[in-house]
Amino acid sequence: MKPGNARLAALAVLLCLGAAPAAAQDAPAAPPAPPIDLTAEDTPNDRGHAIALSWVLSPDDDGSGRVTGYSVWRAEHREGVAPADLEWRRVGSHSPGHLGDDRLTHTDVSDNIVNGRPYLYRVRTEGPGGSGEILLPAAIAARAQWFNRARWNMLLAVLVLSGGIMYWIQKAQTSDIYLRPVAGLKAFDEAIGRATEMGNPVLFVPGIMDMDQIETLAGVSILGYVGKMTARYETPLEVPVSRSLVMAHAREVVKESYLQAGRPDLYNDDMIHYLTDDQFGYAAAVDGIMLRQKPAACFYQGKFYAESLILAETGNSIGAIQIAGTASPAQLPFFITACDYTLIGEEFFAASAYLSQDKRSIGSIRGQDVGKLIFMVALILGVFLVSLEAVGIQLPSWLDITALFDVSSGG
Amino acid sequence: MDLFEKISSLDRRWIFLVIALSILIPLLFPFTQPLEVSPDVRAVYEALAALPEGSTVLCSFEYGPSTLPEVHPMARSVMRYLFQRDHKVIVMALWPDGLFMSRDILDEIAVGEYQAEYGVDYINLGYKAGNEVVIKSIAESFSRTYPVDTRGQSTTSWPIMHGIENLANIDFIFSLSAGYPGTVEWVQYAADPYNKPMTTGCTAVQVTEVVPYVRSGQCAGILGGLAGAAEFEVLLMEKGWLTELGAGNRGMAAQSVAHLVLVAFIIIGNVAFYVERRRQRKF
Amino acid sequence: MLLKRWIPLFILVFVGILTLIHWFVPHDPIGSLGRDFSQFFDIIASFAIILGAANLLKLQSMKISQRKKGWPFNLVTIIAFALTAYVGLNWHSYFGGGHNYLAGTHVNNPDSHFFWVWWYVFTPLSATMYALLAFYVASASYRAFRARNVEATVLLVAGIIIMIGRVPLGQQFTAWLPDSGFWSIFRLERLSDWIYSYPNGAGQRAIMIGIALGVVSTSLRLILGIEKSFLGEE
Amino acid sequence: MAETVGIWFAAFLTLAIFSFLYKDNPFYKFAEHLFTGVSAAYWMSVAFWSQVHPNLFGNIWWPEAFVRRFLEFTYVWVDHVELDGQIYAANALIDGSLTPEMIQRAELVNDIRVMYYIPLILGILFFTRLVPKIAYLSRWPLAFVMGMAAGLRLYSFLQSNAMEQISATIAPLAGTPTAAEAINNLVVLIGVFTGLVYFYFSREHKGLFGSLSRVGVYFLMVSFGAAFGYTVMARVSLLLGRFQFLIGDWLGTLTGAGS
Repeated sequence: MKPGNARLAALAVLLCLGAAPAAAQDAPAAPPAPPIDLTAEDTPNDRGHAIALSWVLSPDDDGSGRVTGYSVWRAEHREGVAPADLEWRRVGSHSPGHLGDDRLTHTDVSDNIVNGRPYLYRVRTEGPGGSGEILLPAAIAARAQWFNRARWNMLLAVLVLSGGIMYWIQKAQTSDIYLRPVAGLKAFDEAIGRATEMGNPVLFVPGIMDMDQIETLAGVSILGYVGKMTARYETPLEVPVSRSLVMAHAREVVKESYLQAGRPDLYNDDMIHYLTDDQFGYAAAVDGIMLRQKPAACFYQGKFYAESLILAETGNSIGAIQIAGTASPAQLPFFITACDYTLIGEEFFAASAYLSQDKRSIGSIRGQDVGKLIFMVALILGVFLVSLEAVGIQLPSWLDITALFDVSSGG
Repeated sequence: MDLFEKISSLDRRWIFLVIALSILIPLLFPFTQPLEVSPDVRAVYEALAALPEGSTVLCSFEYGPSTLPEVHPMARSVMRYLFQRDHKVIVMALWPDGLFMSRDILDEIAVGEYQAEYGVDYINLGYKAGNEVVIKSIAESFSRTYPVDTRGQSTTSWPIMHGIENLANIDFIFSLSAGYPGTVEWVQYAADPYNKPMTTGCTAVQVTEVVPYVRSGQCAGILGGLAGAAEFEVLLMEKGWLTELGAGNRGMAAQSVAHLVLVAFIIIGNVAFYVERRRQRKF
Repeated sequence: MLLKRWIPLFILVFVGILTLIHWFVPHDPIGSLGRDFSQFFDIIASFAIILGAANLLKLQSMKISQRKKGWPFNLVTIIAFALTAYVGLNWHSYFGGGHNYLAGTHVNNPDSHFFWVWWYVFTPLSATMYALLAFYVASASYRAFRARNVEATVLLVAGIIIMIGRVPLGQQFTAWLPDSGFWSIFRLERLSDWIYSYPNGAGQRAIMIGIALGVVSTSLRLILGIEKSFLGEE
Repeated sequence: MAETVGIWFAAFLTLAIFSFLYKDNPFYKFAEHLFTGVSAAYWMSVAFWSQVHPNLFGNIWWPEAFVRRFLEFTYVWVDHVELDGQIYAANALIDGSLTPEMIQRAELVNDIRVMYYIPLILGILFFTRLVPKIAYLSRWPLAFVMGMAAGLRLYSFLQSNAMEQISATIAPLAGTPTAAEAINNLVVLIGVFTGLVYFYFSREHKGLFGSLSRVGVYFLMVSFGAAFGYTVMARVSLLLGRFQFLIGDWLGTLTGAGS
């Protein structure tokens, strides 16, 4: 119902009341008719403890104001006890239906619903004239499911993609895989080389987020490579971080890099130091480090938010070579404009494999490409099929490719 | 050094100065200009207008003082609209500072303008740490996620929460957001899995992140940045829900001038770049 | 070796697989693992902050004791930390009296000292740092928005159309075009909306899909125990 | 008084940070170092009160006497109170409906969740970093966190970033209500497809493949330009907010207007 209509309806009710005040006082409004056809079922694909109810609107629920809403009541069913004698609890309410609704639904989720026990429900129409109720004809029990069927296509996607990637990880150990050049990655050596020539430090920022983000993990992997280079060239490395867990992780990784490069003597825990968890507090402090230590190369590899441009512009003003890499789509434009090189999205995730030249990691990139290929084919095929449907050609249901990618119902 | 070389290698501090002035001057001497309401802003309004009066709307505040100039004007307009249409408003925050933002707005609009009754017309559940986990957990139960509200009273004791067990009982979600966690998490963990209609007012930066969800219909429209706020004010005024334009439109004057100054800078820079390059070719 | 390498590797693989499975198994206790684990993460990360703070204080005091250049500023950090930590952890720290001193509520109470620090020190600092961006977008775009090559030109044109088309004053430039019909699509506000919705949306989507594949592959490398440089000693 | 001092101090800090735009100077250095200290302690306190105190301490076992003795500290841990056969909500401990004498007699029920000893142990293991000999034990919590991140993000990114985006891109190119819609759908399809070609790593970008990849790059550039243009607006708004503070709140106190 449009808001205007509702207001009109309310006005009409008021007018009627005004026209017949005596009648309204003498005969109180009749209680609204109860809802019709109350059904209940266990909600599928959940941990139980939930029942989905559905009923047809009360005939009086027509916007006239006689129904102000519905209340939902639950009681545990006991054999041989009349429904009226059960212990009823009000467990929910529902606003009146709108014009055009044929059924209303209400899901009762509560840990008080014990899985496997039978419950009865009743739904009441509430109104100024009283209430009318309907009882669920048969008891219902909630159950937990072991598999969420609505997620079948996600399971398929996980299996296909993981399968593809794992296949190529295996295969890569015996075969060579071509990887196209990525401009930003070639610049890593150049940047560290320049810092070495100038005798200035290399600054590495692994993003501002914590270890629960894959971007941070990818950034620290790249740091592992940068650490190897700075160890080899004996260039000072400066890694300010904004999360303690990242500090701990980065120390393990960089220590290992220095060990592998044969220069554990150059490693020092204080190269990787914590500043603050705060986004802008961190940016302010890193700006200070940049201006006072004048790093010749700045790496920003990880998950970034608005501080990206603060860092990159300050880095630019001191004339450092800057290489950024992130999967934060919103920050890519700033890195692109302010940095010399930027690893975009997927390139950033591929970087550690590119840099380490580890065969299995390279295989996983080939696996990603297989995923892309599947997606590309699906796109073309899908668009073709839905276009056929749109012009009125009936297709068999197994050709419905949109169902394959419809993950919105999966919850 | 001739003029073009100078322009090309202009000290950035000159740019800083001009930008500061181009915002400061219109702020001191404001003016208003006509606005065209974009379809995305209209979609937000239509989604809200489709709600029957007295619906329960969940408003989540995920922004802080630094993004206040952008999001606060939207929050004000939305609240005004919701209270005029007698919706019940449940307010929460996934950002700690979001709580102060929501308090500020509720004091100004709910208490100041509409004399709405706490616990009946609206409730402020406050901030809860845990990002998207909080969303998942209100999907199961409000009272367990928020045992007490910001007044320190048991949440279930307020009339507004009667019958509101969890997300399933909410009719609409409005996310006011400036980053993570924010609109994207609300789409992913609430609107999507539970099939709830929702819309968003977010900072202009976030728009890029959110727009794919708007295009795919997972989020109904979007108010993006100060411009979105200003357009929404204009639209609400057109429809008779507001009597005067608010902070969104006031800020737009400074915004407009700053934008044009910036574009002028870019054009001058390009002209200088072009002239220089042509010269280099001659030699 | 067992404690150093195999147990952490086992934890990594086991937790990884369990977390992945929880998406498909709603049954207790697996179904709620995702939520529990995220909560565990937050708790562990909160613990870890103490270690980070200790590291911060250690480095600052080192600079002070060595009288490094600008050491008085390091003293500022230490004092600021100590004072804020005091009013943050002591839940009795209020202006005036008459408060119920419930632990933890001072964090959100406008009368507490902690709130004062948040509102008058923390907020202006962070909002102003953030506001610096207004200047930096200007200098970055002035420098980078040059029509050097085709790519840069595409970036420049798209950027300028959006910049102008999004503000009312800019929309005046094409206000003379008709309001409907073919030519109306060239009105700046329409054009910027279109660019924003379609070509930009498509570009974003491609980036997002790529990122998803990158995340899947990186996560798998972790779960399969391929990327484990933090365990060292290869 | 506290408010006036606060506004002046806030204004000073605002100007100190802005001064960085001219060049590095002692005022900025002061503000920066202050910021680091304040914000580190700020987040530490917030993390303690929002995570460790309610979620960890509230789920593990404590001696009854301790809980009863420090009610103001432990009130959030108690799930409910039982007294004389009656059940009170936990906040009865603090809202005055129970007298101290009653609280002493009452049974305080708090649910202990065994699971929460996991983060407690992992959190404590993290501190072994301070003892070099057993520092490697801190890898355990790291391993836990990484495993969790992998399992959690693999699924959620695949769902929201890939499947849903593909699903949204599959739209008809014919039979749409308007021709414009078909054209828009085509633009999006081309953009997504060529964008994916650009990200293809294991094949040389030459010939047709190279041309497609170039088209993809143009789409990416449009999206970067558009996103940049969009953001400019937001950034200007931020500055607007700060100027409003300086003019309204701070200069307001100078002229006596206040705020």
